[in-house]
Amino acid sequence: MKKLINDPATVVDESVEGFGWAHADLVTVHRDPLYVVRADAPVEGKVGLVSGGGSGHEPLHAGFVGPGMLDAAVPGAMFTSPTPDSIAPATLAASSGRGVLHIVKNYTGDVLNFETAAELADAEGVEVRTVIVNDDVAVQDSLYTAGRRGVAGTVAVEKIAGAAADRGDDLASVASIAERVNANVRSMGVALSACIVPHAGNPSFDLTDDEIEIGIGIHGEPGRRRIPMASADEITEMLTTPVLDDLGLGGGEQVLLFVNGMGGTPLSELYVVYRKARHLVEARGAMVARSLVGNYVTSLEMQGASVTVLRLDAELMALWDAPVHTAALRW
Amino acid sequence: MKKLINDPATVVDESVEGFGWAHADLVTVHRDPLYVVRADAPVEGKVGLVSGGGSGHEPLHAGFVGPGMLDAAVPGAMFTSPTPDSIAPATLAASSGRGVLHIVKNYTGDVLNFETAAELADAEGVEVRTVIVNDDVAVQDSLYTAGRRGVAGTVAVEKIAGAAADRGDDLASVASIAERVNANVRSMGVALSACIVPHAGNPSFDLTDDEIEIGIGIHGEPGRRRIPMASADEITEMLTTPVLDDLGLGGGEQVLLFVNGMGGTPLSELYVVYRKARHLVEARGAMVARSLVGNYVTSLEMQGASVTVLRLDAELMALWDAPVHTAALRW
Amino acid sequence: MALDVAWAVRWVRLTAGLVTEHRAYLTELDRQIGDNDHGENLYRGYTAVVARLDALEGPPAQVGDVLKLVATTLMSTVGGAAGPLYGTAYLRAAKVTGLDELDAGAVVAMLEAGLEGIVARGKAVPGEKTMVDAWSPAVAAAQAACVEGVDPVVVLEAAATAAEEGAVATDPMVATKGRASYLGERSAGHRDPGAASSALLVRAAHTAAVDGA
Amino acid sequence: MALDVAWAVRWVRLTAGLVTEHRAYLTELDRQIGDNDHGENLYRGYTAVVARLDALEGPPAQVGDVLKLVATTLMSTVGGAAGPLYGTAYLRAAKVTGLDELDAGAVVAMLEAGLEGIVARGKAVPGEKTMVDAWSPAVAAAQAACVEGVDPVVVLEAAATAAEEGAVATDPMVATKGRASYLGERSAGHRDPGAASSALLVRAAHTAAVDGA
Ligand SMILES: Nc1ncnc2c1ncn2[C@@H]1O[C@H](COP(=O)(O)OP(=O)(O)O)[C@@H](O)[C@H]1O
Ligand SMILES: Nc1ncnc2c1ncn2[C@@H]1O[C@H](COP(=O)(O)OP(=O)(O)O)[C@@H](O)[C@H]1O
Ligand SMILES: [Mg+2]
Ligand SMILES: [Mg+2]
Ligand SMILES: [Mg+2]
Ligand SMILES: [Mg+2]
Repeated sequence: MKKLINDPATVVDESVEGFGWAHADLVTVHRDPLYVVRADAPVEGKVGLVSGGGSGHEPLHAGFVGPGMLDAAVPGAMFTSPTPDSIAPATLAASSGRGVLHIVKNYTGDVLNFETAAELADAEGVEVRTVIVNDDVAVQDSLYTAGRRGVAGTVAVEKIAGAAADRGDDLASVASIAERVNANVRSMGVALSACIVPHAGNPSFDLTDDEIEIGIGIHGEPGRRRIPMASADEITEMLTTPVLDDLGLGGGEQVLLFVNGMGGTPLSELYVVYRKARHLVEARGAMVARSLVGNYVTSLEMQGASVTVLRLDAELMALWDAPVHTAALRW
Repeated sequence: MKKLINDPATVVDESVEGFGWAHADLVTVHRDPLYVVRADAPVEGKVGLVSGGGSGHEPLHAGFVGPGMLDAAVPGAMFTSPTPDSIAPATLAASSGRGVLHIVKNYTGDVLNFETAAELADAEGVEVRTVIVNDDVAVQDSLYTAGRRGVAGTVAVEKIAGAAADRGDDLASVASIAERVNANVRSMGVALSACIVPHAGNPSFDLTDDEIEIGIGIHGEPGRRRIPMASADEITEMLTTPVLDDLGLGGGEQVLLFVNGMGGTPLSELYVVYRKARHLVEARGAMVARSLVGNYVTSLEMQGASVTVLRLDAELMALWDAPVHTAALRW
Repeated sequence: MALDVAWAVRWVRLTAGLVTEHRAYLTELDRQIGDNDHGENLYRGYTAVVARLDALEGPPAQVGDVLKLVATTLMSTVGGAAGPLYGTAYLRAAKVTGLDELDAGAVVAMLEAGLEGIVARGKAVPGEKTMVDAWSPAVAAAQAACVEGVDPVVVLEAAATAAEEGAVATDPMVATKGRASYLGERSAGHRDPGAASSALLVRAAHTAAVDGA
Repeated sequence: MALDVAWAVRWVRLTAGLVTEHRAYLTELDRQIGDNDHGENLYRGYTAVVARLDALEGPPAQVGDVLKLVATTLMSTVGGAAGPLYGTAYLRAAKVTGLDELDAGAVVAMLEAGLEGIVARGKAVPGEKTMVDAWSPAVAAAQAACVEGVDPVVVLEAAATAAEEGAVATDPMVATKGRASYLGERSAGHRDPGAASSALLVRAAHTAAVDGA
């Protein structure tokens, strides 16, 4: 394992410290407990947006703190949900009195820790609503699982909910917009290689040179099935078809097409995937109205990508288009 | 070799096609010969800016086409300079009559091909000036080499020259601003792993599990020397110190500090490098006035990073801050 | 013998020792069907627990005080799924152990409360390939061993053995809770990391009692 | 015998064949001290050359026409350093071969022009570990072999052998031009890919002449 780190035990702290210095115009980094908050938080008159989760998915979530998106992000240890004692203070820091929305990816650890944090914040008089993001169609039969995982669709939830909060929506409305995004977004991912968690030092799963994992999550978990290596177009079809089917996408609809890199795949390849995914969306008579291509929800240096499709209506499109100014997303 | 591609022979075309669709609001992709040009090119009354080079460095250069930066980008085959018959038409497409600046990274192939293209454009009545970017301090003794390479500093040259063109500078002035950036920017990089060029299918150089290459370029060339794996802080020092020395950076000066990822290194690690590099800049009494951290000039999926420092004066800072709207850089 | 606050401190320190010793093993189990961090998470947590125990001015008064310290420390340092689950287990166990000494009945009550805490947070039932599959047989065995006048060591011995067997029994299970559930059928053939760490925890309680006898 | 346009076409096709055959070898040489693409670049270029030759309505009139087609095709398809360098070599060679047939003297003039083109673009002198180190001895050998009435095949044989020796002689050199120069001392101990491909190119000229004899 070769990594540009000093010590697995300090990598998250040092990285977030560096992040804070590089983006001091946007964010303030609070140490002990560790969280990242808008430099101008709390923003008066606005519902606060807080997200968080294990580190290793950068730029998620700290890279999305700023006007038009999150008010605070709570980074946990690598691939490990943060604890209530950091989430709760971040929640308080994001609160200007109109309540706070927790945006939580659906993993047992994240759900439980945010749950406790919400109780703690509530005890301090801050009203908290929670939206659980669960866009990963790779997890089928949610009756027999911990439920669908939250993956790249989280970016859309954070962006659009952020825009809703920005225009002055109250907590219930922001939560319901976030739920609407979640209900209309689906993702599925592939890994060509595993990632290496710094403290573990070994690949999170073993893949031979001619195998890939279809239906991976973003924590180095193995995927749903292992198949022989295939072409970009074939792989893209394996990701996109379940996404479109599950979404029940029909002709004439408008979508955001988001091809997300897992960290170790070159941008040029993500555009090859985008090209085919776009073909597939258009083959259903739907229209790609907005696009996003890049490394936004990563698994350290994992090679791979995911395809996310969000069904857009006029309001969601306007909120997606609304100004955003964060380290990783800006327009 | 596992890559999200269909065929090494078509990967560049397909990737650029996907790029064009994803960013149709910003760019038009011209096929055969292949180049990417601003959707609204040529922009009346503005000096045109054209860059290009081998593919595999994405988002460089196509990701920097748009208002405030490049007018056209010419992608060559993977790691191979484009040919004059694509550069020349791109130059004509970028020309609105006030001349065109070629921004060329200093590699024999790029220099020669752009040279011929400039002659061809000249024959069509388009005045061309050329700035050769050569910021890589890893190449010493330029008497005994093809000269310093152009690496991550290219982003600063393109951004700032783009802003100068945008404010209406004439060709000579834009060229001289570009030269000034080049004269004040230095970079040095490290590779933790080699990249794999699709057509070759094997790593561009061999590194054992406990070796790294210091002073690498961006084409999978081996570096200047091979050393045992070290900590992020030690490596960052090996990169930053030569950069600062060569720049002759003194106390009280203001700089842009740019930590660039080679493609396969997680963003979290780039911030760890940024943190240490910033310490080192500040230890000289200089001030980090602007920062950029991310994958901007990559070598496919290579793991590694480079540190770039640009000495800023008030004008360069204002030009850096000027609005830019491209796929990869936007503010 | 009865189990006093010194036993509780020994128990917690022994658990920390076992977690440290098995850190890589637990992480490797989690690599197979999870996200490669369970041993690391617990190591971080119990290291903090030991540090807080060491930093105490005077010794805690009662068993429950020790368990409460563990609960709050794990909750604030472990994260992931295991943090809140173990945290709640210790918290509930602490509530029923505000005592100077635990007899066999109190030991059973403590284990029952721990299991209740895990189920209250995680909603898992036995057979879902989680830590519940270690805790649930441990509680049942403790209840069965708890006859009139029995030494609490005997109860803990029964519980520890049952927890270990319960952990082994997770091997063939297909996970339907936690991260391993995403693997579906592929989760079979691997031991659940949380069940394995739970077995260490209960065994430490027994060893601490034997050591003090 | 004298060398006519049919020879020129044979030469170019033979070169394309050798490049295809040695594509991986040339790329591997470039991997050692360059950027892992030289064989690929030339393969792309000569494949295009053959395609354009195949697409011609009638055969080209003169040797120079063939070489000009090669020049423009390589310039527009190879890219990198080799594209403009070889392109210019062929372009200059084309200029002095607007002839129906080449005698020994014309062969020498053609090789001289090619070398001049490479030097004009690349500014390398012998000993810098570039294709010049194959071309330069080839030209010298051709000049030496070019005595009154000699068969051009003899001149090409001398040139080809010298080019091959020149390529081998790049092995110990430390590069001071091209991408390999970035390696400094580490470039020694490897053959220059451009010198190796140049040797193939000159050998193809000779073989094409022998084949037509
Ligand atoms: N719903 C649940 N109920 C009980 N135990 C659970 C549940 N979900 C997960 N676990 C336990 O947590 C363990 C994983 O802990 P850990 O690896 O520390 O957390 P994470 O899965 O967040 O990385 C599993 O092995 C399992 O025993
Ligand atoms: N300045 C130069 N003069 C002559 N030949 C050169 C020069 N620079 C490079 N070359 C030749 O070009 C070869 C590399 O070609 P190629 O790999 O196709 O281009 P690139 O280096 O752009 O990838 C080198 O092996 C060398 O022989
Ligand atoms: Mg975890
Ligand atoms: Mg090249
Ligand atoms: Mg885990
Ligand atoms: Mg090369």
